[in-house]
Amino acid sequence: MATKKLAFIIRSLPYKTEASRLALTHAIASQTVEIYLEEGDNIEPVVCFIGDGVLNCLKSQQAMKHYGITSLEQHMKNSLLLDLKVMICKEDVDRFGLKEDHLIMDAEDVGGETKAQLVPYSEIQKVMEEVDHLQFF
Amino acid sequence: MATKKLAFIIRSLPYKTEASRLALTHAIASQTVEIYLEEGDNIEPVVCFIGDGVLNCLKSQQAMKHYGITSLEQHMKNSLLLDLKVMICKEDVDRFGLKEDHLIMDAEDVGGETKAQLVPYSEIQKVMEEVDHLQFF
Amino acid sequence: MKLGVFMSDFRGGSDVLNRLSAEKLGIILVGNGIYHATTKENGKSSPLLDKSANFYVLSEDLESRGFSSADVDSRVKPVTYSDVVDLIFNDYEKIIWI
Amino acid sequence: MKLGVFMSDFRGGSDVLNRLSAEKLGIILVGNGIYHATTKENGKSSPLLDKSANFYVLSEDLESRGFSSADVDSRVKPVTYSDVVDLIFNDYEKIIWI
Amino acid sequence: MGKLTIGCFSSLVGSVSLDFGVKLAEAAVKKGHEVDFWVSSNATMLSKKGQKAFKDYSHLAKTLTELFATGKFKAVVCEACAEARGYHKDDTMEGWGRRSMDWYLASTFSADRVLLIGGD
Amino acid sequence: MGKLTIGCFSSLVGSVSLDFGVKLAEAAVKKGHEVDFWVSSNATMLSKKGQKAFKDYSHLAKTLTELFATGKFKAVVCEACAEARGYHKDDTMEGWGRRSMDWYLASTFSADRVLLIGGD
Repeated sequence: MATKKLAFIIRSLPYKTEASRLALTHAIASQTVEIYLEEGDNIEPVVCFIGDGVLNCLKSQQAMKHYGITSLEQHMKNSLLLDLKVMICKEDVDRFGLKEDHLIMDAEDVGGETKAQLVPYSEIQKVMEEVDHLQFF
Repeated sequence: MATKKLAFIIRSLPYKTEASRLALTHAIASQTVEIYLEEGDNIEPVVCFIGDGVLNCLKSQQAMKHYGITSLEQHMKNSLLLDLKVMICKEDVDRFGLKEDHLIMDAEDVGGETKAQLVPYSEIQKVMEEVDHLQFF
Repeated sequence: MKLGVFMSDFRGGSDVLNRLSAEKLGIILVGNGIYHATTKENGKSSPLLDKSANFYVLSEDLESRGFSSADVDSRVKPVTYSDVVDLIFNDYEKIIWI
Repeated sequence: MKLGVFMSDFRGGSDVLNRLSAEKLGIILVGNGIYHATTKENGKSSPLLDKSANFYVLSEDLESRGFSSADVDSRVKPVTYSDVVDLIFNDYEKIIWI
Repeated sequence: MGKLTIGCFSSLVGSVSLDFGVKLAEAAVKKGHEVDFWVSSNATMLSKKGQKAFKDYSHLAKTLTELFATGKFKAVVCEACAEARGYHKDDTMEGWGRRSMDWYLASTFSADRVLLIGGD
Repeated sequence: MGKLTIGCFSSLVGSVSLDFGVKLAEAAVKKGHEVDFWVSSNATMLSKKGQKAFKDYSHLAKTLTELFATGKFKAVVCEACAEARGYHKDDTMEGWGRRSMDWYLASTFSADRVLLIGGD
């Protein structure tokens, strides 16, 4: 009976490569991981956006309209809908002159209750220390 | 009866992506392009290394030994063996503290007679102006 | 020469672009290059926009990333794929991708 | 934490790396990251090497790119794949790729 | 009306650079231009038959089929790049040619404009 | 002896990041460790049957076969990533599994070390 924590740290811009998309889809896959594990064991993902990666969190991404692909916005909302822990680095958001209002902070429109957290980098550093395994995307 | 000039400008580091490798293999393919063209017509490639791209030109690349792949060194030598025009930007070579002695300047060991040219950027700018089509790798 | 440059990157390629000179220069921001048109860092616009050139940005790529024309620096003109085709054939003779 | 970082890039990723802090930090230069160990620009070594960390560079990747141990900055220790396995299991608990 | 040769050299399936190439070709053909389209390296897989549509990947097969139908669009994949990836002739999507790299160079000979889309 | 889980997420065929992953796995297995190897996105094609050896591409099939033979190496490819590229079950190289992404997460549960190789 154990829970292993796994951090998905996203530092890449969206769309050029699949990095941020893969981070979210793999984090979401934690929902079905139990079929491979012993009774009571589990994997708990934490998703953090840092550096240029915070630009994945902008609202109104129209990737489906123009390119027929799920937007990172949709993936973020799915993550929140499934109650994943999502953290966004405040220093980087500030650096880009963005406000909370520009960012995907919840998935209320699809019935989600969990909110993303805008946190100082030091909080994300803490996550990195706490988790069992770290992955940078 | 015409000759079209085509520039292959290499600005990428080797091995991380295939960019510089593809530039050279496509430039070399000019040797057999005539089968697709009218009698007397031809394509003349010019290969130029600028920026980080000059690091493709270092001697003693052991990519075959360690990874089983043809090195960029080998591709450069093949280009010279086939008498392709190859230019290397002097300012960038200087910036990296390299000397002509560090660079692949000829293909004498495989019987080639054509030499690479170490030239100021202004010469490469001239090539860009002269050619019919430009391609950056 | 009349040179059209597709700039597809936000963090790389500026060194190469800065050295290019052309009688007529057009820079078309596409892919992650669009952040040059939309995104300030510490209150400063991308230094790329200080270059003497005509700047364009592909609307589809803007909107995919969550921006609209309203977010675009005044030096940059939003264009569609159809406009880009005209730029290629009518305004520039050589075109490169960075 | 004891953090091992594989640095595979020459031009990107330093911003992320600079912010990392760890009780014990190891930086293993691989792929195009090896240029940090070998290549000066305008006479200056890569600023990456000023970080307080243990530096390693993968010999296979050095040699593939035309360098040898003799070209490596004195702060960096050349290692083989076999050494890297030991670093991973014996010296660092968490390992990331940049 | 002119001829545009587009080379997608190392653009990835899953990046939007390949999409850019196809959409630019589509816009050019719509305006009456002719387009030659060359894919090599990691862009090779664009020409693979039987790609399943997923919402996380752009699915360009339909656009390509429409482009082929116009008669103004030719697309060719690098033979060696395909073979190296274990993708053989039988698996090529209808409409595509398989040639060596000199085909691309020859295409630039008669092109009014050439755009090489490189990058990661 | 420990267990190392390596994920190659978007490493390219033709880059050396994939090679790095395989060579690291090889070195770890040689020292008696156990390795789980997961490929998704553009790394998917590493598991395709019938890749032809060219001197311009590293050919990892032989090393993989040897690794499978040790009994200490498991390799699995992302099913959806493969299907999206038109590469189906019959084309999978011997030894490889095809699973969904939760397999990778489950593998990290019992891993002593996890290395995700991302990048372009």
